[in-house]
Amino acid sequence: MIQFDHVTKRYPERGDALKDLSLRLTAGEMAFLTGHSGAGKSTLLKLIGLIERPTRGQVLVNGRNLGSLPRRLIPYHRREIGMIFQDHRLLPDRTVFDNVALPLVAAGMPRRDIARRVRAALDQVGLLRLERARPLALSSGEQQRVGIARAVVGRPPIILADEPTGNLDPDLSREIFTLFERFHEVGVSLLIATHNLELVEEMSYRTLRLHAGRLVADSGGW
Amino acid sequence: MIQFDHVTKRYPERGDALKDLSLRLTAGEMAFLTGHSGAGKSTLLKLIGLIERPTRGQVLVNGRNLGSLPRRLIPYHRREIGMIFQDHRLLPDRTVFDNVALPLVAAGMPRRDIARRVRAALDQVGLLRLERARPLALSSGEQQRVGIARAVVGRPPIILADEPTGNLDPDLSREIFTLFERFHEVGVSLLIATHNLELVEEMSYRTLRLHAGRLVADSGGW
Amino acid sequence: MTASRHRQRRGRRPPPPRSRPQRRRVGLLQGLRGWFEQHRETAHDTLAGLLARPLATGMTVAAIAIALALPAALYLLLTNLEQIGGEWERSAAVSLFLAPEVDEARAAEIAARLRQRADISTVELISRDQGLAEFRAYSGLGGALDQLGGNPLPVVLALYPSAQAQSPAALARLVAALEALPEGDFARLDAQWAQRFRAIVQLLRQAALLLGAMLSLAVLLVIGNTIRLEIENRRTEITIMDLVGATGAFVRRPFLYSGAWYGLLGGVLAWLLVALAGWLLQAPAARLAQLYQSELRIQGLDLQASALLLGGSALLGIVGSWIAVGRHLSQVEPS
Amino acid sequence: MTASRHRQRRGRRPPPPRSRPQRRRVGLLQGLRGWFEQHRETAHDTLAGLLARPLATGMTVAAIAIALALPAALYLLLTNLEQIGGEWERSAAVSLFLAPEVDEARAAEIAARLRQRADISTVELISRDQGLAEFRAYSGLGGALDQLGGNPLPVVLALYPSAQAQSPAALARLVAALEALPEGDFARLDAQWAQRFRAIVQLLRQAALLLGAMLSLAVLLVIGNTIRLEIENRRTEITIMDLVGATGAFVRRPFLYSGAWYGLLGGVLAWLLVALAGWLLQAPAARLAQLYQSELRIQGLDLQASALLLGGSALLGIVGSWIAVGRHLSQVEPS
Ligand SMILES: Nc1ncnc2c1ncn2[C@@H]1O[C@H](COP(=O)(O)OP(=O)(O)OP(=O)(O)O)[C@@H](O)[C@H]1O
Ligand SMILES: Nc1ncnc2c1ncn2[C@@H]1O[C@H](COP(=O)(O)OP(=O)(O)OP(=O)(O)O)[C@@H](O)[C@H]1O
Ligand SMILES: [Mg+2]
Ligand SMILES: [Mg+2]
Repeated sequence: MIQFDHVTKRYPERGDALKDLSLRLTAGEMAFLTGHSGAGKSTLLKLIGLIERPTRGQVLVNGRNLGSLPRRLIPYHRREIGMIFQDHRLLPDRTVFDNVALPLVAAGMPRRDIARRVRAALDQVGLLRLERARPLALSSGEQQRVGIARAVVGRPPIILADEPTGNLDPDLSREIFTLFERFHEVGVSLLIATHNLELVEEMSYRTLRLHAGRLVADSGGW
Repeated sequence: MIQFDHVTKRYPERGDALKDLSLRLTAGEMAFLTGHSGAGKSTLLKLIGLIERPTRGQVLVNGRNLGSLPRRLIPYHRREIGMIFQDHRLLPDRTVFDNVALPLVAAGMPRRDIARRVRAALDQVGLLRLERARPLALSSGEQQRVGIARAVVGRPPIILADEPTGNLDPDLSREIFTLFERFHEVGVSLLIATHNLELVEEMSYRTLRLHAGRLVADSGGW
Repeated sequence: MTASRHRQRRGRRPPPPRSRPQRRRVGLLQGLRGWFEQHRETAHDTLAGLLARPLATGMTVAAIAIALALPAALYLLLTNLEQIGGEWERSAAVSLFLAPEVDEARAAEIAARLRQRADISTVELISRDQGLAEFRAYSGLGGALDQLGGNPLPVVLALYPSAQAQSPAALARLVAALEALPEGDFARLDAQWAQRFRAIVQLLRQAALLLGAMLSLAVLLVIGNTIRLEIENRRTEITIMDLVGATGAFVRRPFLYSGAWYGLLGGVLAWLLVALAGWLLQAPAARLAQLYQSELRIQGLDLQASALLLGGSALLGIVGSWIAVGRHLSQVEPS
Repeated sequence: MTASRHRQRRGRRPPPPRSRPQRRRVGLLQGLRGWFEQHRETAHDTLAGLLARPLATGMTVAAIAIALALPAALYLLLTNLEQIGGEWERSAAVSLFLAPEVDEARAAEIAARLRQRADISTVELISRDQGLAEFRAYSGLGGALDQLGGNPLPVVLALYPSAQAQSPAALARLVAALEALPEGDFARLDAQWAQRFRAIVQLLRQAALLLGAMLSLAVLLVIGNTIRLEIENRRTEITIMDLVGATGAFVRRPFLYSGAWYGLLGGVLAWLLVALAGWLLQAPAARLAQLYQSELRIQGLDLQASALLLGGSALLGIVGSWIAVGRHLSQVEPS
């Protein structure tokens, strides 16, 4: 499903964020990505979502080589990935409903079908009562959950989560991780970058550990 | 130092974020603020920094009533408070150095003295090597630490931290909390909103717990 | 947090690996309906968005309107000046003094023949008596002429060149042709004023060309600038839409509609400004017309010019946004 | 992460409670130096910031420049038109036909006397012979006049009214005064062209006033709009500066400098555009001047007008930013 072949990502001014990294996640797999601040977790996720391109090496998603994906097909690639961003990335002047609906609207789904899907997603993160609010009027944890709802609303086969519980209390973090587990159960592939080692250990899924751009530990895989 | 007298903060569209809250922190005290997502932690800190005003009740800081502080004195009030924001609030088109220097520049400090202070603050959060980088080229944890450096660079008598370690790995989180402890040792008052209950318990300082806008537990104080 | 909705999804299996992403995940009919809905909604939402900030929108629209109104007003001014010019050049006649022996009946024949010429629009016959009266009035030499004991003046034909024959060269050719007539004595060109007027109009036209060029640039700059800043303002929005899988067309659409609305609103306001200006200039124009006993009226924008103004302004808005969006879209591509 | 720096701070005690925040935490001299440094730095940084985005800055500056250049060009056009007008009205002379018995010596005396009048600028004496020659040329009636066996024409004085006496009423008074002279026979006013010219100039002046009003509005709108959008773009920046304890003056400062730079750069470009326009119109103006044998030259902006243009544009920029910043600053106050 997701495969990295000797991938290096170099930021000209700052050196290598990822160094000669190879890994493979099978379809329907759920894995955690850990590592110190600046280890390269976000960079790895960005390469999968084609938000950045590797300096060297290849990234394959769903068997297709992202390096040779024509530009006009990038949006269709992104629609297959539900991404949760570390900085939420919500539109401040749209309501929670509109923010969550965005991927569906962008995909051209008729308004009628959208409402049902959006409400289902908001219900899953416990924010149904806030659908009319604007992001700036939400607490950070609430914003983070809106971001999660937006990532899952399109029912993508892949979910990438970048520190999805950084602003959530322990109980809520556990609920979100349980939610991810349920997605895993229905066959969605998940890669979750997190600092919440406690929950990671508790849930015992495959765990990848990055250190300064290198994969230094991999609890599963082959 | 910081005193809340029956403070209520109501957001017209959303109801009370804080309900009839009274508390008192003495000068030089260090305290944690916990509570579920949306409990009102950020709102409480915003009231101290005069980013919001209470709907009812009084907030006193340093013995002065914020409700009667003339508008033109608000900047001088804010200079006495080092605030770490949950969403970092960095200027994307300025370097890390310039971001950290901002409070000093705003206070009219000559450029020469600024450089020394800024480097000292960056050193404290381990980012001295990144002073020329721009926030967008930083990992979230690095951005968070820039925000911490900016809050402490002006050597304010009060530091308010809103989830300062949400994007940091456990080791770095511990280091940051140790840094706060050192500020506490030299007489700075600190109020730290956090979800990191593990570290809170470990450090055994006064802990205030909010639930739905009410103070439901207070481990210290009187 | 409930799982009730979630259960519906149980059992769904991930799609098999594909070498390219699917272009559509919704049915064709559904997709088409969505597409129309999106356009209608975007058109509506962008207009509502503009009207929700009346001050900001008003400022932008006013700037665009003024930039558009000025070339339109200039076009009107030139049209009207040419009309005045036409009236004015008409008074620049050629006087053909016929030979003394030609009588008035013969002169009328010559006049009829001359009227056939392409370079002559009107011929007026000034009889000997009329000429004497005019001469008397002109020179005040009534007494001296009376001593002549008769009318020594010839018949004169006042000729008004047609519109195509107004240039100095054409007039000179006309004068030569007239003097070559056997019945003609000599032709006098009352051309000084025509020349002066032509020089003035030329100066104005050159000034107008310069102004027109600058103003067209200003229109482009104002619209382009507005949309550019607008887009910079909404850069976050564009980036986020990009990240959730919006196509370039989808991202561009609201900006194109905004641009079209700005342009169209600016065009409408410009049309009103021009109409107002025309109305305000009606009085002095009428005064001018009186001096010519002519029917000169300031003409407003005709249907064609109005359509051009409105359509062109909307188009300018779209083009301006297109360029601006294009530049910014390329900035959120992966590097 | 080292604590070495930190140790210097050990032992610092928090300041005692105060009822108001201290206004200065740095010494006076240090503060003053900081203040000057800040201004110099802000002026430098804002200019550098503008020049770092040459395309965007260029577009804004060009829009401002065009908006500024048009009123300036209009001012020039009116100045020059008035000059032309002056030249032109000079050719609208009054011809005073003296009584037949007045000879040329006497006529010269009268001319000298008339030159004293305030409403007359020039007097030209047209002798009998000159008159005859002119008459011959005008009417082509040489033969007829020769039959008279003598020159029946009187001496004529061509009078050019002074600048203050150009109005129809003043001219009518002048004519009446001249006809009242015992030596005068009658006076003829060659006034039709003067009237027409005045009507045209009036039309243009009214059009110019309208254009001027619209253009001044356009200047304000373009600058205001640009700074407004600029500030909306930097709203995050303003909010953050506010949050770290920047005063209103500090937050406003870079915008005011930006505004001043935009205005000033726009003013300089406008000055160049006007100079260019003047230069391009030199040729047709010279052609026009030739027709009058006059010294008419298109005049550029003089020192005073230039200073007004540059100073005014910088000021407009500052005022525009001030208003825009003021509106936005109030939005980040606590509620
Ligand atoms: N656009 C960029 N330009 C230059 N350097 C970058 C850029 N983005 C990231 N980096 C650098 O690459 C390294 C890895 O960053 P990344 O965001 O992947 O870290 P991370 O593992 O997500 O850290 P965190 O846990 O703090 O979010 C960091 O040192 C960061 O400063
Ligand atoms: N500007 C606002 N307008 C309306 N409601 C608001 C606003 N800011 C916060 N709220 C609401 O007030 C409540 C408390 O918010 P606050 O940000 O204080 O929570 P918090 O304890 O910081 O939560 P978190 O841990 O998620 O950051 C939330 O329900 C939030 O939605
Ligand atoms: Mg990261
Ligand atoms: Mg919060």
